[in-house]
Amino acid sequence: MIQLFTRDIGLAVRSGGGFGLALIFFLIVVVLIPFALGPDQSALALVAPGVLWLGALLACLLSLDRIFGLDYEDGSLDLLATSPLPLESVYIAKAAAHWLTTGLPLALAAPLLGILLNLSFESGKVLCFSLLLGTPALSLIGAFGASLTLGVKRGGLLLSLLVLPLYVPTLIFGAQAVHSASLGQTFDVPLVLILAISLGAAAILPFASGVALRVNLR
Amino acid sequence: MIQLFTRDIGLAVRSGGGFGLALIFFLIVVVLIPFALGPDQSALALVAPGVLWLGALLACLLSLDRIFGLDYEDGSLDLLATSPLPLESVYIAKAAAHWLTTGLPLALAAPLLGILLNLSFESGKVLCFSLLLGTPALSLIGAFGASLTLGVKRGGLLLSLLVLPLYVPTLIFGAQAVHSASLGQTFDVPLVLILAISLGAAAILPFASGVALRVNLR
Amino acid sequence: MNSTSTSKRLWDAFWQLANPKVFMGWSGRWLPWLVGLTVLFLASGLIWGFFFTPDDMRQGSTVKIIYLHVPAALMAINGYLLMFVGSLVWLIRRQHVSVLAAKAAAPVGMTMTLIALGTGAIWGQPMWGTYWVWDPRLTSFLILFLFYAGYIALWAAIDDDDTAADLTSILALVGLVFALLSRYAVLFWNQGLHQGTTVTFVDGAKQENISNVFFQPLLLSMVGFGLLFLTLLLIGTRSELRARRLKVLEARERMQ
Amino acid sequence: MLKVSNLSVARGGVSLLQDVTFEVQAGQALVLRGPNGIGKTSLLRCISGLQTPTSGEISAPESVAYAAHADGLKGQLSVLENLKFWADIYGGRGPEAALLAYDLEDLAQRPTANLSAGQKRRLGLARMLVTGCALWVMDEPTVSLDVQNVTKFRTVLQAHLQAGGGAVLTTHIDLELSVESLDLTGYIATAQSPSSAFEEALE
Amino acid sequence: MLKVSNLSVARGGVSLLQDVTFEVQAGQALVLRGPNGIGKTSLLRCISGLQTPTSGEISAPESVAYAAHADGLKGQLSVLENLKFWADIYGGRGPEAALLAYDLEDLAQRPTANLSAGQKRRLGLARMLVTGCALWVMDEPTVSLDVQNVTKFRTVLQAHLQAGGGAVLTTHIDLELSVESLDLTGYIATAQSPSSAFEEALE
Amino acid sequence: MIPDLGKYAVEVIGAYGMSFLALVLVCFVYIRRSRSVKRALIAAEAGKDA
Ligand code: HEM
Ligand SMILES: Nc1ncnc2c1ncn2[C@@H]1O[C@H](COP(=O)(O)OP(=O)(O)OP(=O)(O)O)[C@@H](O)[C@H]1O
Ligand SMILES: Nc1ncnc2c1ncn2[C@@H]1O[C@H](COP(=O)(O)OP(=O)(O)OP(=O)(O)O)[C@@H](O)[C@H]1O
Ligand SMILES: [Mg+2]
Ligand SMILES: [Mg+2]
Repeated sequence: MIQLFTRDIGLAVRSGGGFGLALIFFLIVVVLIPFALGPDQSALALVAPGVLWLGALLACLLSLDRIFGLDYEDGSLDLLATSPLPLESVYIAKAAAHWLTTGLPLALAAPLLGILLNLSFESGKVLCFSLLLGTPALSLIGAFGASLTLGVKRGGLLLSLLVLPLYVPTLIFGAQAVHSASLGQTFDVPLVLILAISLGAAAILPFASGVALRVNLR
Repeated sequence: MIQLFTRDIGLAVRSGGGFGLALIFFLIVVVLIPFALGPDQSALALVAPGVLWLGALLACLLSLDRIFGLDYEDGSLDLLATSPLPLESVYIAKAAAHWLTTGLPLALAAPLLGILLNLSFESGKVLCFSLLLGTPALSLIGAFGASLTLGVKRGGLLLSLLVLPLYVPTLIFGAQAVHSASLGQTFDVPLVLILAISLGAAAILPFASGVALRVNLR
Repeated sequence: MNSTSTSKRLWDAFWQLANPKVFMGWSGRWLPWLVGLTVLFLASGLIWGFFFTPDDMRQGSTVKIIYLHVPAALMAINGYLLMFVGSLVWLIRRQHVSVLAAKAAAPVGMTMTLIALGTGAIWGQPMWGTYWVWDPRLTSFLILFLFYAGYIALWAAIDDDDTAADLTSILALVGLVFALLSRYAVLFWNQGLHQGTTVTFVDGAKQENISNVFFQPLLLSMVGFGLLFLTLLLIGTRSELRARRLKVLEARERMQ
Repeated sequence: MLKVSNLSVARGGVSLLQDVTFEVQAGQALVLRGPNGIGKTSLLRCISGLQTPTSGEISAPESVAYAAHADGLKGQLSVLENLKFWADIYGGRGPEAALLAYDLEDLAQRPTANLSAGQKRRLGLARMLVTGCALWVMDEPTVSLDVQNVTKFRTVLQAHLQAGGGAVLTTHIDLELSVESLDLTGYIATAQSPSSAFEEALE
Repeated sequence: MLKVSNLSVARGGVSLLQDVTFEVQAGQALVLRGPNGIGKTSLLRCISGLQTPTSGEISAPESVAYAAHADGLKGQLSVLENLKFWADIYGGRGPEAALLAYDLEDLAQRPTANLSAGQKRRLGLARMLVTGCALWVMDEPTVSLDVQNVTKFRTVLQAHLQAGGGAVLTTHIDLELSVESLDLTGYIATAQSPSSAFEEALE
Repeated sequence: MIPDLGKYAVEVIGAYGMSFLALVLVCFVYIRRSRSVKRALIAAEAGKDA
């Protein structure tokens, strides 16, 4: 499991799809927002928490279909399935690698990018914290969706369709936490709820994904 | 060329990635916006033009790496390159198929989705019009980016990185046109500029992409 | 003693339905009656509601929309629950009939969701002055629509039937958990304009919030929508079973 | 080591083989033969646990080393890294012996994407050695190999058998191995046999 | 039909072959032989125009039919649709004759993803027939084919040659074709030969 | 015939029209699929016996 995790991270870094790219995508979304919405500073500060969360979500989403897709196409997944490693562990290793290369850098960079959108540093800290708690859920749910759409070619959009409604609660609580913080209100309830979603996803989804992978390889 | 175009559309429809899915992704982005930004109607109307354009752009973006990617991986692109069809035509056919399955349905659905974000029907019409003129540019530029990142595995994010800055002018003029319309101002200048971008892209990019494809296959 | 054995016999008889042959026979026999009942209830409920109810003092004639809106909303939710149960039974007991019923339920459920959304939107314009607000109940329905769309799209995207059955069932299971979570999240996020539930059944009796004039045709119409759902469900499941049989025959053809 | 009894195999809802029965003991190899599309690959997938047979019994070791038509190698990783990865996953032997056996030392640092078809296949075969599994299940292992490398494969396989391993393989060309072979043409399923209980119930 | 003179071939910056010279006339076929990794695939890619040689001349017809290691078939399309697509692209003959030649009529409506390895390969070979090109460039065409289908391939190739076509192919097994063959081991590039003018200038 | 719907006639009739359209459409789709599958199955079973 550890080996698979490190291999996946190695592959991500090696093929130029590592830590940097998710970040840069995030940056670009943040940069495009003022173009799309107009440059008014106070308006930007108002939308900043939501936009940053949405950007993180989309950055995750863009890289989902590669979680299992590449291994499926070149036959590695068949071989992994016949190896002593259970498919549940394969799922966990891959979701973890995805989080480390996507969610973690996004969470760490978010407070800095928040400055571009006129977000206060205090809110930025809450943003970072909420992303740290929430992006594991995004990776776990996303990898689950990827395991469902494995056999479908051009499954990218289907994957988005399946996964996005599942992302709704995480997004709501995440944006809510930062929003409350930026208004000076308490924000611990949404944070706890995000954590609960991440933990719940980690508890249930490995089994669901294991079954889905086995079915898809059949 | 026509054959390649119809084959690609057939493949998109057959694999469940046809007209419907880009639409549904667009719908989902529109649905997520209020979760991220809060449910206030008047605030939503303000951001609606920009957000709808951004949504269309992201819906395009998600399907870009499949434009050439699938054909590259299974070896069809090698075979197409040795066929009498010039690679420029391959590019045009693929960009056209991408537009027909992504851009066109998005443009037609945008006024309806605008309602969800409290956009007036008049502005919706302008939105539809600006998307009709602008999405060809998105598909053309996107397919160009895809031809550049062909050989890169997990190139999805790299592709986004390359393409997003190229999308900026289209996005600015597109959002501008709808924004002006929603404020009751004239909007013909940005529309003409979008048209110019689309035409310019159609004139120049086939050659650039042809070269890029040839280099990538070498 | 006796009662347990009766319930056990009933239980066994119920599982007999999972046999495609038994199901085809049973559903074929009941379908004509069901169609008749559906037409009866739906027509009487809607005609009564549309023609023979007074206008509400605040809402004017728009109150008549309730005879479509509420039953459709009800069936949209029940459809999802049915899909969930069908999927669960498939995953546990590998009964094809149940998963095919879930498959057949999805498009009807999605249509019901669309009707609830559409009539709600049309109702919203005169009542709230806008077609759409991000009210929790409305939002939940939009998410429900997405769940239906995803479920149907996943069925459509996978060639092999048993694979598709397994994967869509997993999706339905995980989806329900997240649908409930979304409902909670949405309530947390926004309070909203939509009325609370006024049609409640407490000990079989209705509460006083809604007057009998409106309530009786509404009840008929709700039963009608339910029957319509059931009819379409049976027709759809029968088609799916036949389609499976057709595939088997074609496969056999291929071998010769 | 491997015992297959009365196995029926289907793929995509079509019955392919029925009543396949054979046994592979430690030190033995079995070559499955049969024309294209008869169901060799499907049978091997059943044996390695990827697919469930429609009926019959398979008793195989907990973990087997399966080599499919596709090699499952990562183009961006070097030859050595690919081998190391699989060695780690199986917790098996180190990659040195495997590199040596297929003469891959010179290529060890090359990215796998830049190998020729035959070099990739050799790497795919070397993978079997690092798994440390006793039973090898191989689908046309010698595709794209030149004559010299086929000889190499034969030597490796024989060493594996001598060490008490077993193997099931398919091939269309003559490998000049002195092992038993089983012609699957005798086991083709008849059109009547339904491929699942559900289909039976539909009749 | 095809004339290759003094060709030097490199791949990934490494010189592989040098001074390769041969000619294929209408009605002739040439089998290229050589161990794994010598540069057969690279040479064929040069001939079909995918790669540029470092030096030397190739005179080949405008459009050639190239069959690579990978088949380039679309899994979601049926066998017939795949053939039709390539027939349209090349503006060549209809797919009926090709289906007949490789006995694919029964599979015509099957999605290509559900074919076995040998069936896919047969479809890949049938593709050559619909191109209508005179020169066939084939990289290990008989991989995964059973004995019967190899015979079929031989018949088709001979008919193609008789009709005035030409072919260059590589193989590791004996195809029992009575055509000329060229062993590439004689043309291995010496370490000295630079793989491009730029490298030469660096000397 | 049609009751007096006051100033909301368009809304009410629109809602009923839209709902009927949707209901008729699903019914139509379900019945058509049922017919076509049934026909194809009968044809296939006849072919099997022959
Ligand atoms: C697109 C928008 C709408 C959606 C998705 C929607 C959804 C629902 C749902 C799910 C129910 C059933 C709730 C239950 O029985 O507990 C319901 C009931 C109801 N809705 Fe809506 N609704 C929408 C718009 C509206 C509008 C605009 C009005 C009118 C102002 C309205 C009035 C009602 C009424 C009166 C009920 C019955 C409540 C009761 O007595 O239980 N709805 N709606
Ligand atoms: N994924 C699939 N779905 C449905 N049918 C399939 C699938 N894969 C293969 N088949 C069919 O099952 C049959 C057996 O295929 P299999 O791959 O087992 O054959 P094989 O004996 O390995 O042939 P080959 O020698 O060509 O590799 C073939 O007729 C094939 O068309
Ligand atoms: N994409 C590539 N980049 C760099 N080097 C490569 C690449 N592909 C192949 N090579 C190297 O070039 C040499 C020749 O490869 P080529 O594929 O032409 O061999 P081949 O004769 O076709 O071998 P085989 O019989 O195994 O198919 C090999 O040593 C290989 O490692
Ligand atoms: Mg096979
Ligand atoms: Mg080669």
